[in-house]
Amino acid sequence: MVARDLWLIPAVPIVAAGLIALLKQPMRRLSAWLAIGSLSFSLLLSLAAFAHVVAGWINGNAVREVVNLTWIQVGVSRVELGWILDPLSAVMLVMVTFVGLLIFIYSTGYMEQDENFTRFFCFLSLFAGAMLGVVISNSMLMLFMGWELVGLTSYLLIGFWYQKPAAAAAAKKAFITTRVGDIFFLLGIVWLFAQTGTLLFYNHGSGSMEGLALAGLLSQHAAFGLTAAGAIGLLIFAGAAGKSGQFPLHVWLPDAMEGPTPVSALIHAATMVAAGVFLIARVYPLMAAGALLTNGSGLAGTTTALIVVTWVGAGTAVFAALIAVGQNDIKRILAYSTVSQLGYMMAGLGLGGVAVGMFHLITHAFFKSLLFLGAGSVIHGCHEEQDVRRMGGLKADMPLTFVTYAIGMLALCGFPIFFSGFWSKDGILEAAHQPDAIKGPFYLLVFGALLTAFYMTRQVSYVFFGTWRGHKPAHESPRVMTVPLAILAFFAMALGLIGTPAWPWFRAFLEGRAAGFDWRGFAEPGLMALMLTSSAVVFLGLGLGWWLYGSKSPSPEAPDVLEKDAPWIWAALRDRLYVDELYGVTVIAFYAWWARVADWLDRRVWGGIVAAVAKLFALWAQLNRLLDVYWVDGSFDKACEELSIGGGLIARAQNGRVQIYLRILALAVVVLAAILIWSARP
Amino acid sequence: MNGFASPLAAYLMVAALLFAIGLAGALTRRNAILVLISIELMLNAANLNFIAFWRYGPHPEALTGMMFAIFSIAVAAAEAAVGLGLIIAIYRHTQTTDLDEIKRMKG
Amino acid sequence: MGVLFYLIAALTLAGGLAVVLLKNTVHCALAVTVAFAGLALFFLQLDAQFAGFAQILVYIGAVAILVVFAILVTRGSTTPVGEVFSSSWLVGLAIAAGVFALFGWAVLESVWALPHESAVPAVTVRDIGNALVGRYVLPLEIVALLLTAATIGAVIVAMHEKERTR
Amino acid sequence: MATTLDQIFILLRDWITGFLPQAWRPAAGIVLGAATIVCLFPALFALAVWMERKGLGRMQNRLGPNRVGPFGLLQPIADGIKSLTKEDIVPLNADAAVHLLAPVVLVVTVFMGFAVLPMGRNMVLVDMDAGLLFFFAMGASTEVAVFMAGWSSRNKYSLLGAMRAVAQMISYEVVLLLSGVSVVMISGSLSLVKIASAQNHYTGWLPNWYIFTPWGLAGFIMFAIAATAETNRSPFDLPEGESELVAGYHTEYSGFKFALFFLGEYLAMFSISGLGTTLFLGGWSAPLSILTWVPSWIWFFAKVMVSIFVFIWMRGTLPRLRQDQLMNFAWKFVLPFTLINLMVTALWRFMGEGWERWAVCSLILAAVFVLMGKVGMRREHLGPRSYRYAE
Repeated sequence: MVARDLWLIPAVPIVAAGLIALLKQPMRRLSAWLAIGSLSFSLLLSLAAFAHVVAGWINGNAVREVVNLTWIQVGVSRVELGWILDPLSAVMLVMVTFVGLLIFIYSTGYMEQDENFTRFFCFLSLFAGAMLGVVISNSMLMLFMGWELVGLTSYLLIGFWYQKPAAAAAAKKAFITTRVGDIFFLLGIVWLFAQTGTLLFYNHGSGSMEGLALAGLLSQHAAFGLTAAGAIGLLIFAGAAGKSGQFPLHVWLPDAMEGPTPVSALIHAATMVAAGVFLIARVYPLMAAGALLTNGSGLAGTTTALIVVTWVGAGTAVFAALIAVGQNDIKRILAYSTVSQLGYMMAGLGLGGVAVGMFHLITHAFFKSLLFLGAGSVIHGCHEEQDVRRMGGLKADMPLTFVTYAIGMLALCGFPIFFSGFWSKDGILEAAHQPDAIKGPFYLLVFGALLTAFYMTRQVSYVFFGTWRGHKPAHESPRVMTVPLAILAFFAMALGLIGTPAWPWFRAFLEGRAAGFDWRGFAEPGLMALMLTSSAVVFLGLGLGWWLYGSKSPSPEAPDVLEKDAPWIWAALRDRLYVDELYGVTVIAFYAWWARVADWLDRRVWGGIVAAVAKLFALWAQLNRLLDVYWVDGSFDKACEELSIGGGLIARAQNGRVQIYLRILALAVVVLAAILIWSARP
Repeated sequence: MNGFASPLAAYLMVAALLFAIGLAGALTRRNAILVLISIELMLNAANLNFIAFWRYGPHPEALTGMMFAIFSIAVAAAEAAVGLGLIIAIYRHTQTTDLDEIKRMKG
Repeated sequence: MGVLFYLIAALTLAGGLAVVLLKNTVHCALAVTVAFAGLALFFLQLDAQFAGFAQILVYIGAVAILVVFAILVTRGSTTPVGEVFSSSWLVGLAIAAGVFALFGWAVLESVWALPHESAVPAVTVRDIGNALVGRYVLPLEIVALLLTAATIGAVIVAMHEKERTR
Repeated sequence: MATTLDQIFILLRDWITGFLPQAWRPAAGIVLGAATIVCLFPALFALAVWMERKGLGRMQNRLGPNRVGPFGLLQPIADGIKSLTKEDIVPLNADAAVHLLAPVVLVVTVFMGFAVLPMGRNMVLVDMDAGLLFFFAMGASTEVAVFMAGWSSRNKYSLLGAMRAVAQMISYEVVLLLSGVSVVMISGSLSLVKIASAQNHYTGWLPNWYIFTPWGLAGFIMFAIAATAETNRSPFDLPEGESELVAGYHTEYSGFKFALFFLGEYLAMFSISGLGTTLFLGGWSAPLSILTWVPSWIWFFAKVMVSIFVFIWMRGTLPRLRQDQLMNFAWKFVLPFTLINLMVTALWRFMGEGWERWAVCSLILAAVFVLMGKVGMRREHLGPRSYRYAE
């Protein structure tokens, strides 16, 4: 049975992390091998699990194997841990381990010069382990543990170059911001536990994600006309929003780009930020409870929770895309695009159910990590230059990077037919276009798609076209970095095939339905039109971008094209729509004030009291001392004198000659024995 | 043919004699090493007693006396090692092993 | 209970006396091996093969040699010129005599209570081994601990200061 | 027929003792056997001396003894006569009594050792329940004799030799004992007769000797090393290192006493080889099941002589160690390895039949061997050595 050994998948990298932590700094090669080896092992296991699930599915029975164990038992309420093997976790496992492995290999090249190589890989494999833990967990608590651990490693890795104040600040920001979400998440967990009495998702009918518990939750009524299910769902969604940077908690993600690029690729593009989406997918039955379909298939969006998810997702998608237009830092652009793509996923979940969102998650994981690694390669080649305006014409210098990057970019824009991004995004749009769905999100998402194409074109033409505007000439990256790019590029294209309307293999797999191939999938009403529209939108974005920025190379100091036409919009976009500033004047200001108050209290009030008490005790101590000196000591000394005199007397007998002692001993024995026997006689 | 009604008594007598001899040696010889040897003799006398009592005791199969003897042999080895080590250490400080000279422990 | 007994007794006691009386330390050491051998023979005569051989192995093979080493290390191998008995040897002798008197008296007093000839106990080495690791396993462990401690202690005590401070 | 040949000595003894009254027979049998041993082994000793001198001669491109008798076969006898007729010199201020006693004690204790060796089916003088222990006890008491010899002859070479000999005997005796213990753990008996007969059965053609097991092999190697050291043979022959101390503890001996020492050394070799044969090489059992018709005692003596030849061979091959090397080797390599071998033996005992225990045990032993060799036996560069009393 595969599920029984599933725990090995997260355990191995964590153990490896522990081992690496014990290594000395110069043992770079060994640490790298440990990390990569452990993750490859996990990858193999994941593939085995995946194969197991697929085999089960092809035989016509949807696999959902759970292994549960009780961790603590207090009275009747039990804190349970457990892991689950179902299509969702299987897919995620493969994705995380595979992308992770590629990124590990890539980092050996990227971090080559860094002297904290071993520490880096320690953190990386710790992260991998924690993430896998999140993926397989069948218990809210276990998931939360992994969740927090992931957050911690993210914090550590963002602040990996803690010498840079920016990095340290970014790390703190990420940690605190996500914490805000996690508080709500924890509340949600506790509430759920209080309501259903179990932490397990699936437990043969008694889990919290299964009919019985859900029915119970629906009957409960919380505030604002929400059912308990809806309220809990919203709380959990707040946590998810924190992790995967949904508005308004997205602010940390762009700053997180201060970390090393592989980290950005692995954690802040492919896996961790997707954890939020995954979480929603995992608790989807809860979110969709009340929509009368708790089996996780699409056509939902009819519960409050899901509506909120949808709107937040769509809003974030557009919002972040807008900001991305105004950025000049290559990684920041990608970061904002990540945020907006996450928005897409959320919207997909909200509108089209698990399959739609998850499909976009998977494809996005591949092409976005591809883009990030490509960006890393570019930065590497341009000697740590990150400003797109100081690059240009790199397609000649770094051909491999250029090709792969272009593929990733097209996939992200959703270029028709050949790229996975198209199919996944199209799925979302299709879901949004359902006749019975609200229309608002749909238009937002389309607009987002346009923006996506636009800013990606802008970035690419800045970076790869035109003439070289940097100082030192660029160079292509080593093989160890380009090969993963190629592999990822392949998948960025190929993955689309499993999600076409003609052959919705992925969706069928997740929803446990049989997958068949027929062309009539395209013939659904309005589908063709929709596809054409989205393609048109994409082409429009590409064209617009090329028209504005294509292959003309302005000097870095020259104002942006948009800036000339609409300065104030540009300013707004460049300054990230002032969200940070907003926080600055509200939240942070409040905290500063409160801190000052607390400080004043400390100094004046509590400090004074403490000082007074201390004085009192000092006085008392003085009193005691006098007592000691003049009363206790005197008598004690006298006694001691007496003792020493007596000791002197006795000591005479001890003349240090062993045999004398022996003799005395023997004599004593004789005498004693004699007395004994004599007294024993009648 | 022997003066004792019981063989055990004979062994006990021999043991007592040996013990006394050892004691005499321990109490009279000057050389620390010889004192140690004499003490070993006393121990052996005790062992003889144990074995004899085991042999003629009511329950030889319980092996009590035998075990006592074996353990005391083992302990005696340790005792000899430590004792000689001490003597050597003492010799290193006061270039002698003559007990009449060694009075460092004088109170 | 025959002439053999008296022979062995004579041997043993002679060895013991030699230990006490001889002047040369090394002779004493050799004499004590004789005494040990005699005791081993006693053990054999008492059908305690194992104990007897253990006695030889430990006392003649180890303790005697150890003593000899100690003697040589402390330059005691030459016959001492001065008095070998302590100044007040009479006292010691008297006390020893007292002890012997006490013991002998006790034995003679209780002869009547002592058992007579009894059958040879059927005890094999296997039984001893089983007892050692069975009923007497705790003492065995403790002895092992003791021996280890003694070894280390002896080494540390006898080690040369230079090495210790180094 | 085969059994008659096999048991011929037993039959002979019974036939002779048959003339005596019933009561005396066991005692008489023992006396007879002892007499046989006392006569037989000196003869073997002569043969071995001849072998050694011839063999060493060959190894050193010499002819070796070739004057007295065919191939100098009678040379030992000539030597014997010479040493008997030689004047017996006792140093002036030697301790006469001890000086005289030393060789006697040596030879006697060594001879005692033979009492428990089974030299053939039913061919043992006394089958003691604790035979192995007895053997070791006797071996231990030879040290006293050596010390007596060295100390009594008031000669610093002798004393040094004796101290070296005793020190090395004590160190290696521990190993000898422990490697024997591993055999005892498996065979479950201290009686050499039982141990020998425990190895006297075959799987197919091959014998189940203890040497053909991982622990047995390791144990035997350690045993062989320790035995070489016990008998002060090269490369452990520091006690009589001619180049350093003239002839060690028997420098001051001459004539018959010296001959006794010489005899003692070879008898020790015989007895220890006999022990090794009994413990590891299956005692008197035949090497192949098809050869069982050959009388058992032939096998025993054949094995003993072979191991004697190996002794000689080693002497012809290996250079002499230095004292500190000797001690380091004993305490830092041989002893720990033997202890680990004990553990492995226990493992073997409790893992039960099957190939796993072979794999596991041999793996552990090999790993430990390599590790210790790498770590423990690294050559340390010592400064100038200093001899001192304990001041």
